[in-house]
Amino acid sequence: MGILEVKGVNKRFGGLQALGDVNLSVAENTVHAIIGPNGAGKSTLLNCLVGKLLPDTGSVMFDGQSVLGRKPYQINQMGISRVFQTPEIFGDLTVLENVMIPCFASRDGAFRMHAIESVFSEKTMMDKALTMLEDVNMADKRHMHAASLSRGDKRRLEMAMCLVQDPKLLLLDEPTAGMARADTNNTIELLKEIKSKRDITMCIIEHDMHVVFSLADRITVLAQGTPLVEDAPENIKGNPKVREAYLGESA
Amino acid sequence: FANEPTGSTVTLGFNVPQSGPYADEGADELRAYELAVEHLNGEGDGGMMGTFSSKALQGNGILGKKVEYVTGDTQTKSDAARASARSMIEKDGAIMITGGSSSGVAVAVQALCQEAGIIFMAGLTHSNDTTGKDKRANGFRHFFNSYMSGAALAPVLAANYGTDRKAYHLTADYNWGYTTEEAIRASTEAMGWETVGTVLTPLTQTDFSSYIAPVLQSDADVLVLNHYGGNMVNSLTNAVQFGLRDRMANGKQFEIVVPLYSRLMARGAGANVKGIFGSTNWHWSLQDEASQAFVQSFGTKFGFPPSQAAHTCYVQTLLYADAVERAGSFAPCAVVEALEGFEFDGLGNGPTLYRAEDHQCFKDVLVVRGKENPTSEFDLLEIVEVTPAEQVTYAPDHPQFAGGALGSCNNGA
Amino acid sequence: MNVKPDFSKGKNYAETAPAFLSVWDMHAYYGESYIVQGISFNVHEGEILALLGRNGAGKTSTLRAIARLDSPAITHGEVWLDHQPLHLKNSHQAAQLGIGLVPEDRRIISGLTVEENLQLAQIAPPIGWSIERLYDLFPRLGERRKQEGVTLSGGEQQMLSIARALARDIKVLLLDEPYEGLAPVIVDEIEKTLRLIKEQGITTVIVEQNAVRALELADRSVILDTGTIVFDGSAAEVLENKELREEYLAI
Amino acid sequence: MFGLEKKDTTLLIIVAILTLFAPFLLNPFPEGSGMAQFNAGYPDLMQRFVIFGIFAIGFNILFGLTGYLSFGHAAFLGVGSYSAVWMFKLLSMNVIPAILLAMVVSGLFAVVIGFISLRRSGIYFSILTLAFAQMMFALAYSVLTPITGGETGLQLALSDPRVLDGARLSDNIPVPGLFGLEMRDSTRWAVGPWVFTFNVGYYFCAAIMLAAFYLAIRIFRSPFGMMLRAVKSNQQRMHYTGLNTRPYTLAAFVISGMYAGLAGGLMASMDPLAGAERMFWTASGEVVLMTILGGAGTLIGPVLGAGIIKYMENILSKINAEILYGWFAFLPDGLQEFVVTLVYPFIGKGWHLTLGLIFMAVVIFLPGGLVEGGQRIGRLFRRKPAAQGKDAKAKQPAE
Amino acid sequence: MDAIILQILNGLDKGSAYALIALGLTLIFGTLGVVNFAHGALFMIGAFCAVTLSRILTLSRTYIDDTQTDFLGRPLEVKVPYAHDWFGPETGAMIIDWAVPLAILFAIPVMILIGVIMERGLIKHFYKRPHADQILVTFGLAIVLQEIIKYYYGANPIPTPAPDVFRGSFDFGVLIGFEPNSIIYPYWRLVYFAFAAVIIGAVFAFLQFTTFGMVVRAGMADRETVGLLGINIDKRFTIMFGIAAAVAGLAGVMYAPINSPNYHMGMDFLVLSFVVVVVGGMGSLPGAVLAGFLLGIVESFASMKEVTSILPGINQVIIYLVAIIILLTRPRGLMGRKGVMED
Ligand SMILES: Nc1ncnc2c1ncn2[C@@H]1O[C@H](COP(=O)(O)OP(=O)(O)OP(=O)(O)O)[C@@H](O)[C@H]1O
Ligand SMILES: Nc1ncnc2c1ncn2[C@@H]1O[C@H](COP(=O)(O)OP(=O)(O)OP(=O)(O)O)[C@@H](O)[C@H]1O
Ligand SMILES: [Mg+2]
Ligand SMILES: [Mg+2]
Repeated sequence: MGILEVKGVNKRFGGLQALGDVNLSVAENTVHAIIGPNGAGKSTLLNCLVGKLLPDTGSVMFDGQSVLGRKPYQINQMGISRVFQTPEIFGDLTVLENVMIPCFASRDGAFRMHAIESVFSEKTMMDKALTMLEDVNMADKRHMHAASLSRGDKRRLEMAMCLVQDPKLLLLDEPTAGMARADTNNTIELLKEIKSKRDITMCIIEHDMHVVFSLADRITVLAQGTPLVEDAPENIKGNPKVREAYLGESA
Repeated sequence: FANEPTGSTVTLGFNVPQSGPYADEGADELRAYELAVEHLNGEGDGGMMGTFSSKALQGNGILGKKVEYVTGDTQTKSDAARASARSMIEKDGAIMITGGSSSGVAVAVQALCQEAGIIFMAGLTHSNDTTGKDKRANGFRHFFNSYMSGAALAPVLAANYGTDRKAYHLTADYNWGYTTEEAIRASTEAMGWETVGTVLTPLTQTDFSSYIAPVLQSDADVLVLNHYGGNMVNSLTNAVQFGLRDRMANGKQFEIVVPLYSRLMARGAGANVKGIFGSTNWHWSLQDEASQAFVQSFGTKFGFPPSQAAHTCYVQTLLYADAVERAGSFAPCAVVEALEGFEFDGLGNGPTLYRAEDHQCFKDVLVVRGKENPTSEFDLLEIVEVTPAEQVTYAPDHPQFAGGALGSCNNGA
Repeated sequence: MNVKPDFSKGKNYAETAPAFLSVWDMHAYYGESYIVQGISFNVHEGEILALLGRNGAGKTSTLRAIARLDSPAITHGEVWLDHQPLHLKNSHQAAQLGIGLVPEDRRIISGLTVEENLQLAQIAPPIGWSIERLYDLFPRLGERRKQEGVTLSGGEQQMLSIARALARDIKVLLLDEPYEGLAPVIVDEIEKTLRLIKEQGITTVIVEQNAVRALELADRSVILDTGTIVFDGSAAEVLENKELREEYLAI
Repeated sequence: MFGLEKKDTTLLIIVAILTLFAPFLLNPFPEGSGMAQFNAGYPDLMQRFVIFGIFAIGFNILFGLTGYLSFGHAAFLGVGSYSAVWMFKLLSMNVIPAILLAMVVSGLFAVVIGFISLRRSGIYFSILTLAFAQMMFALAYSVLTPITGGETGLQLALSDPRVLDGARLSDNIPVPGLFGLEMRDSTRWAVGPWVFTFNVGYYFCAAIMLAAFYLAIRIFRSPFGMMLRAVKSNQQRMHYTGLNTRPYTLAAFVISGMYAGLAGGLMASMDPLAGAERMFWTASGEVVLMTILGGAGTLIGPVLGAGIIKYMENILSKINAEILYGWFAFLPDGLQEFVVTLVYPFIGKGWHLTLGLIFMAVVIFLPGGLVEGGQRIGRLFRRKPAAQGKDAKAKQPAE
Repeated sequence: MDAIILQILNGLDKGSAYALIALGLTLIFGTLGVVNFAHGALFMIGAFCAVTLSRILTLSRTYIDDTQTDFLGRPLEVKVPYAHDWFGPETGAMIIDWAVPLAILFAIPVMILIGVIMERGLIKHFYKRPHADQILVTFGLAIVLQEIIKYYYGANPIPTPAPDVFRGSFDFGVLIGFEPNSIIYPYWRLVYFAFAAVIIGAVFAFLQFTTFGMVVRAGMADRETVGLLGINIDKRFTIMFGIAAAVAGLAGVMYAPINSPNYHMGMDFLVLSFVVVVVGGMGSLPGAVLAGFLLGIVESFASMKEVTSILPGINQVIIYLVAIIILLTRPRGLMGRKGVMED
């Protein structure tokens, strides 16, 4: 029994079957990669997990509880964090504040009014955020407005925002797209390190096979909304079906 | 007492609408005030000072002090009017506040003046409440009121339209509307008319078609528009558009009545007012000596005849000045005493009484009709009847004026 | 390497223009932040230039400045395209002169369908490929033509963005990370298309984090670091020069 | 100090000093001089400055932080005023219970209206709040006349019970006070030709305004304030970060509604009449304009904006042609006439025109409002020493 | 029954005014994304175009008539319009009588010019600014425009009648088998309704059958990208603004005979027109028109005596009540597009 159990999930958009009968089981403390051609339904699947979309049929269980019908913030409070395909950050806030907000969310829950305390008196939160920023090499940019970051930096910031919450399940939608190679490598190291330090399960969508094969314990290949194969990385590489539908010659 | 003038001048506060829908009326009131100050200070031709029965005023200011004035904008909002009045009292040291073009403002400012210990001489305010349930010892009204409109209009209506009429009232949904409807209903029903419908219309309404249309289907043969200002202009225009004036109902010609007329409104409604009855406080075509003197001096200075609002405001200023002279003091309580029960003549509208019980003045009321062939843009109304004061006089405890107490005069700190 | 153009001839610069697209000593600011700090390079007609550098090096800013978008604002320097002074134009004029930019965040217009997004590109002259031909190139878009553009999957949006640029008859194609978020097979496809475009004589500037792929495609390469050029030479040179790669590209 | 950052403490102290010495600062011109017209140091206007300051500060907590633009905020001001006047009528002329009731009742209204309106965002939210306020205005003006006084406004009467105040002593309506201190009491102090007025009501309001301002600073700098700014920036991300935005926005809405109610209660305490126009959409629009004019999202901006608008309304509107002639009496006759004709449309009954022009000028030339203007001036001054080559730190100016 | 038909007619007529104003507003507000508080002022200026034209047509020469006196007893100045002198009294009178319809021709260029100047000179700089700034600047502009009109025309309403042939009313009831005089309806209001239908149709056609609408919508969603596609979006925005101003102005011209124009009539309509646009849904022209008619009809029914006697005051609040209900049940109004002004 995995920590995340997706059973028979279907999702249609009008005439389009975006997800058809998806079954997925992610074991605790593993990295599970989902790959597949563009438009296969990978992001849609993640959307169903975080409450952005409600699947037409099927069930999604996390840690023994159903996530369906819960609000996004409730799902996050259960321990699921997500990095989006196009960075979702608080553009008007500084980088540091961007990371502090999730710190508060995981300490205080979905709502708590600290209307009188000063942000600066929250030393532990600030330190936590700063340490996180150092981990992603962005401490020097902590006073910048998040909106004026370059694209790669926005990605890293968003990842920091998710990691600082110490989630049980981290969903990453193309976390290294647009990242410089050096930073991609750093990110791989960072994710590996985090995984070695604490209990965390990750679900990662990536088109960069270098990242996928460096991190993944298991890989599911999704095509046209249905899982094509699920296997260990070594076997995926050689799978002719996957090569044809997705990897092409260059892999 | 508050704001006692110590120097060689005395300051009056003219609080009129300068912005908003009544700005033109306010502008006319200001002209009248300017003229009154001129006359009080002995400039110009003296206007009504010559005809006024009390001869206390000498054209040397008030009690020898030159009259100066400050102006403010009421915006026809009670809050803004009070703010403006307070600034005149607190900043400019005004000893008397006057003006306004609606009952809401008059009542609000009157209450303020009572608290502050300043005399308030109301401008245009027609609601019964001003000298009814909201009366105050420091406030006086020279304008007529809803009850008087009803009392003056009813006999004329009966004479022209008969006593067997079915009336339908459209009433503006606020205090003035309520008191006017009540007054007109009471007096027309006393003549034998029947009221077949009354509908309240929102103050902010601009298109009255959905209120006019049902009149067509009622069995009414008279429509009474208890509206003022823009409301009246629009509802009358709409009523005429719907052909009510060309209509026969119950075998009679359908008629429209507008209880309170002003020249500015008549101008706004244009040709639609022709032949429609209403009442008014004063009109420039009155032929008595006092009115003529006022028209002459106003007309010469500004180039057109004064409105009823201008007349009221002018008279109020003279009355106040005269009362101070007679009392020999600016102290509000002395002024109140001098004005209470004061009888005078020579300010238009014939012999007049400022009644002590409610500070309402009693004088002749005019019933007018929209003129068929106006010769100028100011010549829109013709006087049909000058209703004598006795006919519009009522007991101080008349039910339409019940509640409220005058209290005692306040000299202020 | 860099030939300093002869500006002394004023308007007759056309005769001395060293290249098809010339950027000379360009300085550009976002508000008060000085980002592009004096860049000069030339691109010859029909050439593919790879513009490389780390996150935040100023690649996107350079492309945006060339396309004459409002920010960053060029405060000094000149940009010439086919004898036309671009630095004196605004963005729609530049576009009409033949600049086509595929922006990094794709910029699919919300509220419009896929097809309308393409039609929009063909309103102002000069018109390029027909919409049908674009659908042949990206069959995926043909299938989704009635769908609202912003609901496309990430990769589909990228295709639409490229297709939109080709729908206009452009002289220079500026690609900002075109492979980002695309499945390897599609990247292969696009690479083929870019070669095809090159054959048609369209000049291309490509910004890409996957430097090796870009360099294999490109004729020449320019490497940026903190808003200045640190290398300008042939693509092969970069591939051979290990130091350069390690220092600026971390590969 | 006070648990504030240094920058904010400085700001608070400056504001405190300004309000304390307002009777001097606002009356810079000697009595009787031509410029005395521009003096604003009389009780009514000074009270209005601080009361509308409170209103705008509260509005800014909602709008400046969360970006939710309420177009019906005046409704809470009106509700506060009515509650306060009712308290005067029924219970006591002491202002404390009146103000407390004003805040409680407006808070309750804010809970209900906020709960419903916050289901939508953007313009849809604005229109929902507008609709509620307009309904409240329309009903208060007409059907609810027995409760609200309708057109004339709710006012005190001699016959009111006032159960706590005991037997009526005089034939006049009592005035609101604070344990014997009457709100309208003033002391005048003449220094040469200058006259300064110190009014109890003003200092009472000013003290409350400072408290309200202090609280607003704390909110702005608190994690709660940070969350609100995050709501403005990206609600989606808030949700996926495990935060429920609704309680945050509702809390902000209620707090700002209570600020409005407090302002309404104070208004009634200074002048015990509550008019329905207080709730009309133009009144709601006014506070929006005050906030933007001063600088939305800044601490002091809304107070400045409120000051400007109230100043124009009360001072400019009172200048009439006669006064103009007085001012330009030194000019030769023809020129005097000319100058007066030129200036006349902008003052007195034309004060709205000037107001409109100021609105336009401020947004066009000072995006970010008056505070932005102040910052620019500040920067000008700061740049000079920097240019002299010393290491002047480019510090962010106070908001 | 006849009462209901009558109220439907009323509602349609009221609705056509709302729809027409909202149409212009939604072009600026729903499509260009500018919160234009000066829109009411444009409507008002349209109405004053009618006033101005009738003033121009009645420009008069004056002569002194010694036989009559004015109110001060001086010889009377009599005015004779030049139109009477030039075209003869009969044709002259007719031209003056037709001032309002003629004002349509007069208003179109004037309003387009005002719209274009406004956009080029002011609004242009505000597309990228926050909505709050737009509110402040357009509200300021509205006040300025109002005050200018007030300065020249005064605060009082100015009667501006329709041509004589449209005076009186049409017996609608007879047409559908009711008693004579049970359902009558003023001619001019029927004209207004037809006029509104034509304008609405024309605007729809323009935006539907040309790519103009699509480009403007795209430009609003993302100006920068549209510019990258070689499209001069500024020019189109200007045109759009000109059209919107003209629509607002024409609505005003035709409205002048229904209610005498005054300088604050724009503000009276402003809030209502925003409500209509938002209830219709941001960015949707059909939505705005539908909402205009819907609210017009609802308002008419709520004003019936039968209704107000059960629910006193309902006529005061009905529009807002319906607006709240619609916005709560339909998140983006009747037909709103996603993402337009939702944040
Ligand atoms: N709201 C929507 N309405 C209609 N179709 C949609 C919607 N959202 C997604 N789709 C379609 O569903 C399919 C799956 O999309 P999804 O975003 O899950 O793909 P993906 O696997 O993440 O692809 P990529 O790798 O390119 O990001 C796509 O073809 C997309 O066009
Ligand atoms: N709108 C902006 N305002 C201020 N600074 C900005 C803005 N956009 C980008 N910058 C800054 O400009 C620098 C260069 O950014 P640019 O986007 O050009 O980098 P890039 O080379 O494209 O990086 P990436 O590979 O991450 O996309 C960065 O430091 C970034 O923070
Ligand atoms: Mg995806
Ligand atoms: Mg980039």
